Amino acid sequence: MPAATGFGVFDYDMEHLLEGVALLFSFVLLYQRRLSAVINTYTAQALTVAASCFWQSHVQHSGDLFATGVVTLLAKGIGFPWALNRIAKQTHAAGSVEMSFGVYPSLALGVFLACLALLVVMRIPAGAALTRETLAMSLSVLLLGLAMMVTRGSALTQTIGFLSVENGLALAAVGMPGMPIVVELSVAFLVMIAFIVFGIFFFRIRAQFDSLELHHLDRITESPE
Amino acid sequence: MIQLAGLLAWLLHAGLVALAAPALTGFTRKLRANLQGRRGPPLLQTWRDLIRLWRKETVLADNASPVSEVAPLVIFAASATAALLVPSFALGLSTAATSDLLLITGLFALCRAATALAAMDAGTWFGGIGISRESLLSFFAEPALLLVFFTLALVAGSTNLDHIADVLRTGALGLRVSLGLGLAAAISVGLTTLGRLPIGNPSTHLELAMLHESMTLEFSGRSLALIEAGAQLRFFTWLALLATIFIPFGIAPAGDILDWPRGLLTFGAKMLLLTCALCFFEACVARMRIFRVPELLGIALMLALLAVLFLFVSQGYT
Amino acid sequence: MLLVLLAILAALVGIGVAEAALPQLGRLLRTTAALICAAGLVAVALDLVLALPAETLQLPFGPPGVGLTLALDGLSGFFLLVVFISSGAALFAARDEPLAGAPLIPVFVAGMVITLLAGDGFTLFLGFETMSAASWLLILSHGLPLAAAKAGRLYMTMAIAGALTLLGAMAVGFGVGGDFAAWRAAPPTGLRAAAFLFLVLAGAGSKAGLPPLHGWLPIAHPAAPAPVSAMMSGAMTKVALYVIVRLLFDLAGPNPPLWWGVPLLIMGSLGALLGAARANFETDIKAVLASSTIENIGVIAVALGLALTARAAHLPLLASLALGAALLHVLGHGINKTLMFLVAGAVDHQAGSRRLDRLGGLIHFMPVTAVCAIAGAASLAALPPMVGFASIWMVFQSLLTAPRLGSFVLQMLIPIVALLLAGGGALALSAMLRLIGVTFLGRPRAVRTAGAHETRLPISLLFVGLAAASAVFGLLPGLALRLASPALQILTGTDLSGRAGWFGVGTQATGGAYYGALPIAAILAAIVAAVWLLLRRHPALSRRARAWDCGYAAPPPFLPFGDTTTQYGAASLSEPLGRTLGVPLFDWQMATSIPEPGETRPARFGVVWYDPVLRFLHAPVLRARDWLADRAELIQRLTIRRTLAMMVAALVALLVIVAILEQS
Amino acid sequence: MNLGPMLSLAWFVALVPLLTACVLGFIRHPGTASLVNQAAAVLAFVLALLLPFSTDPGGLWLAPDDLGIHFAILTSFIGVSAALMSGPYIRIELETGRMTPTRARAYHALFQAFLGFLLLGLLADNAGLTWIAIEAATLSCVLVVGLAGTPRAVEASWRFFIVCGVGIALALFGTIVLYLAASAAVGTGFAAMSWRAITAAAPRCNGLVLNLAFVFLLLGYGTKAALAPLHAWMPGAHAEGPTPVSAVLSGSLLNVAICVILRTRHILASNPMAISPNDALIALGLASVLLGGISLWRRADAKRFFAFSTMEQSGLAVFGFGIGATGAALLHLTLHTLAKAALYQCLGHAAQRKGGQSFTEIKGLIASDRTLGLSLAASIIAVAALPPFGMIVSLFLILSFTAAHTPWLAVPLLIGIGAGAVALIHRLQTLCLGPPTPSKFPPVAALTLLPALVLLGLTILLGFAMPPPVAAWFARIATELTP
Repeated sequence: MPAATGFGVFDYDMEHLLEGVALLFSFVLLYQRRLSAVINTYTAQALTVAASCFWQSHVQHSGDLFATGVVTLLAKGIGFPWALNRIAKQTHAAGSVEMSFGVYPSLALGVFLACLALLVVMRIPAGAALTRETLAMSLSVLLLGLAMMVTRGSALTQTIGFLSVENGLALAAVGMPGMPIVVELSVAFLVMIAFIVFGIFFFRIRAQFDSLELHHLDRITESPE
Repeated sequence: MIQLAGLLAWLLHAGLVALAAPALTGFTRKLRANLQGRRGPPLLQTWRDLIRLWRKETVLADNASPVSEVAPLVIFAASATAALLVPSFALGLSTAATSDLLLITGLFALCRAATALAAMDAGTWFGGIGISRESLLSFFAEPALLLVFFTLALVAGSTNLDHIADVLRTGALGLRVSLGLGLAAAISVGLTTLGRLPIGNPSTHLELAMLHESMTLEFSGRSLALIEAGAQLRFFTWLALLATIFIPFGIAPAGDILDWPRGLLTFGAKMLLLTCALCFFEACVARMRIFRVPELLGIALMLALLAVLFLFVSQGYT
Repeated sequence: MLLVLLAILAALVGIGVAEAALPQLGRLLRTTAALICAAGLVAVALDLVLALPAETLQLPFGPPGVGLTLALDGLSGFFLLVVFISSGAALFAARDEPLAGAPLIPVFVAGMVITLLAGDGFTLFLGFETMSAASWLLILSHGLPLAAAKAGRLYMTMAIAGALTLLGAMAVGFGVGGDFAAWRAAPPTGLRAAAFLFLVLAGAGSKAGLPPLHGWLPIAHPAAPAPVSAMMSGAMTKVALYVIVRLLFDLAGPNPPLWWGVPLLIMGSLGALLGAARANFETDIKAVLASSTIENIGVIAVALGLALTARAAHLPLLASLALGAALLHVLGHGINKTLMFLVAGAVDHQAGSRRLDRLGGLIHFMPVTAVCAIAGAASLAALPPMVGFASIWMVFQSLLTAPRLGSFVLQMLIPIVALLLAGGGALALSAMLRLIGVTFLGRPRAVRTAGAHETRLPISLLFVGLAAASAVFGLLPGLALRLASPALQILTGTDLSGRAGWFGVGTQATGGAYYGALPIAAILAAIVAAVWLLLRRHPALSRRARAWDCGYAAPPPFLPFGDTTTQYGAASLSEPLGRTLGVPLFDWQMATSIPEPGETRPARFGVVWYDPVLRFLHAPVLRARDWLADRAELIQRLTIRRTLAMMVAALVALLVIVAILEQS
Repeated sequence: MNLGPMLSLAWFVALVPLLTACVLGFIRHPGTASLVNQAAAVLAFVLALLLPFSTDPGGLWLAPDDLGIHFAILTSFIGVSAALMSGPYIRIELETGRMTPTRARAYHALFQAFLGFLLLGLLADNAGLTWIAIEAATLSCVLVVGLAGTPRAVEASWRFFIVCGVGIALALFGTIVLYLAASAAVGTGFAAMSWRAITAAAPRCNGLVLNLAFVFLLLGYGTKAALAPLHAWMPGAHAEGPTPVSAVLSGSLLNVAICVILRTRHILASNPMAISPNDALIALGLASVLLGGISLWRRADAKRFFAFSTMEQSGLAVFGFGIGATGAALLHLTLHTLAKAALYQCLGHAAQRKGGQSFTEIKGLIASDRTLGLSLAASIIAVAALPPFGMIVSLFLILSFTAAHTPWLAVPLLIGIGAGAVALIHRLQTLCLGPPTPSKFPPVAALTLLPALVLLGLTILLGFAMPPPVAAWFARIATELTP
């Protein structure tokens, strides 16, 4: 069981800090205009999640969390950014991200979603304090990831939004005391598979529409069957 | 005893009808001619015509089917049955139980149907004129007639003609507003179904004026005799109907043989009175345009409806 | 008795399946089906005459939790009679017709029989849907692809809407499950009863052809093959009326509110007027007959409305008279409409067309069919010696005695209903005269019509049989009313035994109006025989010559049938009616095309009119559906990002709702 | 990790298809691949049939309840029919060159993977394992849909992946919150993950947390069940890609998601503090019925048309569960799955014969290919809930229940169902009747249509003459579902 809850307890503060940083990176993701910046921000967020895994494994003294931390670090910290950069270069994706929703409105949307997450989770009575804050933070990261997917126009940015959602889930899973390892492993494993599928898709979309912009796909959706 | 008397009365009635119907039409023609300053044909002329036609050779159209031979029979039979059902000088005829107003309308409809089928059989366009106009007028006439019967049924309790005549004869009803309106409606409907002057012209063969004659243009000899007799019977029945219902005084009650002579006399007087009224009316009226007739019948319809509604108001029907 | 009917049901479905498997045995199977219907007819007639007690039977199989129960009593027995007569005749006539959907005809009959024998809500719904689906497939398997498809779609749309409304009615009225016995114990009351009434009238009424939902009937019934049209108009509309009677009279409890009869009265009288008027303007034989079905259903509905009002006012004598009138008219119309549709099928087969302005003079080529058609039309037009007149007479008698029911509104309504009914009757007579005159009399309007010849012996015998049945019930209405007495006993407590004897039918046991069917027919026959004997005793000369035609010249030699175009055709016969009645009701216009000087094409006289129901009821519904479909299409066309936005919005909305709910 | 607990019957049911999937990855010859595929499907079905009779079929993380077993049998039976169909179907696809041998191999492997993960999802007792199984099933289905390679297929698979990805993410978050709620009552570790334990401990859990979990689980698995606002992925997924998987089997993906929603509803309903879950189900169900019924009128593509019909009918089933007609809704879901599988089989063959799946390309089937035309017409009549097929029974029960208890809800429901049925009728007429369009292949042999006809026969049997033990089984599940 984690140490006594409440502010001022070092273990708890550190976890809370890491989750705060991850949330910050989610906001930064919404802010970025250039594709490379988006990828770097995602990498930073992934590293923060890995740090949170390591810290939780130290706090909860469970070897599984340490293994998850290593997997997250390798897969999401290093593997994905490398692959994303390679795909971005190969598909000559345009430098800037197509801003269909504008920066400030998306940030405003992000704030609204974060507030909603806090409002919804905070009414839970103060059981395990750590879990309540973690839940709030991870829900915010999740919702911001969704906002990212909705507001950005390229298949690549939509994927990064999806991966950011996965980060939120990983934060939530890691934060839950005693949640069996199977979920974390599976999260990492399935994100891996998802990423491979993304890759296949990128090349196939690239082959069909010679660009990753979604408006080609939209044209098909809007054309009568 | 009443059955025997009823049967005797019925036979007497049948004889009366057979003799009086052609005579009545002859008298009408004679009277109308005199009113127009002409001498007009002798009273028995209609009898002579019937006998002459009976002996003449019947000419049928080349593509006429058996319908042309059967239709005159049906027309005559239906008209005769209707005539036999209407009590003339006495009540309690043996057919009194089934002498029903709706049945008489049905028999008239049967006549109309047989005439229409016969008209279309020859395949000439004259028949068509009559049928198309007839279907127009019947749509307006029959509802009015039914509402008149509605009034009578509410006053007398049933549509049995015998029963109605009996109630009206004895009932101290005096001159009722709804019965008066009903009489007006009944007269206009009668004129339409018989094709008398304001609606059709019985004596001419002008296409525009013809209503019934155009339908029987192709008939000759015996068929024409039967159709003419049918027409005369229907004319007689209508007048007898009006006489029995709206001038109920003097009819001999059921089974009272001694009262028959008085009944016969009053019935003869009533028929003459009605015929003269008709002739005077026809003398001073010109034929209406065919599409104006629905308006006349529309008024008759409204009168009949008012008759019924007044009945509810005046009697406070519970 | 119920087991016999169950065996008949199984046999019918078996024959349907057998015919689907072995089409070459079609003729034999349809004959056996006809014989089975005849056997059913005899069995049911026996059951009615012996007035056997009602039976119910719970089938071993059936849907879970609901179960299939069958019930037979006087009411369903009488309607079974009509269905078996109509179906037996139609199946017999369909023996040698090359029908693609033939295996479905016995299934169609089975559907109707299931509906009549239904003992609980589900079986009624199942039968209702089976008969609709079978007849829909039969429409599709016949006729020109485009016309059949359009008629089929309209028919099935109304059938599904009707079935679902009926389902809603039964559920609102009686809840879920339970058979009719349980329902009878707990009739609906108050607001639910009113909703129940209108839903039943909408659901079963649209199937029967009661306005304002009758627009589909003159389009769908003619599209089916002739025997199926005969069964649809002759039997299926009666089954729909049976559903109305069973739900409103029997299951809705003994004392419904007084105003329950009023909608039926209004819809019935409007139906009588609109149906009869429309029958005068249709140019296709089967469409004329379908419109006349609407008129007759209207008359029956008026009689049912009167019976319902009388029952509410606790006047059993008047209720039984009105209901007797309705049932007699159901039987009469069932027989005659089946006969007329089969005649229309024979005419279509022999003369090659159903359009009135391509027929004419068929009495010379098909004398027996023509005579039977005249008998059938006479009954549909309610002329005295026929059964149609007996039932119309009873309807008017019950209308005339109805004002004693008291309430002022009713007293005002009854004369207007009588007015419309009489108008409808007159128009029906004109329509039937037009139908018979243009089809059978006069001279052939097309050369193909002259090629027609009499139908084969069995079919002619069938026609004669049906006409004879109609005549028998016409002369002896008491016989039909005796068959109806078990039904009258169930629904109104008294039957017409005192008032409907062998010779005729009257309104009261003694005194009151009396229609002596037999004596009147005897007098008519006597007079005709007398005159006929007179004619034969000294035969006068008789010869054939060219029609006098008021002295017009003889038609040129190259016209074999004379100048047929001068004959009054279908459109010209109804032209005066069109000008006066057609304009307000059907927006009737004449469309004449006169050739320019020098043009060789002939002048054309045509008429254009529209059914008000299709314009003001069906069209707006279709427009609303298209509008909704376009709105729904917007959601389909959303791009991926907008779809995600919609999902996120759904999530946010749900979270907010949950938050609000938790506060309270 | 010894394999003892893994040797239970339930694991076998799930593992047989999964192992076959790996084996199929290496079988080159398409003929043997389809035979192995069919054999595996039959084996899985037989094993699933044994489930209800075995005393403790569970094992590590697997303790299937009656609902899971029922749908496992149903899904594996549909799997058998799909496998039997894919034999001739793939052969023709190879002939037309639309599918290369390597893709055929991938198809068979993914088919078994999809089936295996579906069964795993149904039988799993561990909430996390259920989530993983459904996610894996979605991924394998996405890959199959993407196989076609046409622009429309790519768009469909991309939309399928993104929408389902988001759905599955929400579902995971819901599972985590559910674990949080359960761990307070049951204690951390595997106990807090098992559906049985959570259901048992539901009254003691914290109501607010359960509400949050329900919101995310409903939306997450609602996307999988294609309920109204979350249905965007389903029409494209059903229409593109080879029919046996994308249409016939993916119907069962909806059923699995509905199972999970029902388990969540059971948990919520037994906790007095939590809000009542039924209103949400009623709202989503009604929205699906109305949207499905109405957008049927604007479809030009046959498969998308019937995808919307699936959405409408499963929406009606969810609505039925919502208002409390549990038995009828369960029967409706089962009968509809059977009927729709039969319909898609016939439609798949028809689309292949006519070389296209739009309504303009498939016309007059009865004239050009009698047996196929008649069986397609029969299956459309079955789906439209007309006699003699069984769906009329369940439709009648649900609509009567609604009209009797909440009449004002019955009005939009009847309109939606009516509009849907009429659209089906209209399309039956254009697809099966009238002059035929040219077809590229000889008429279908009656044998290949046998699975479809068996499915239709089953709907009649289950509708009207359900054997007593099966009726008892349905009743037991119904009582188990209502709290």
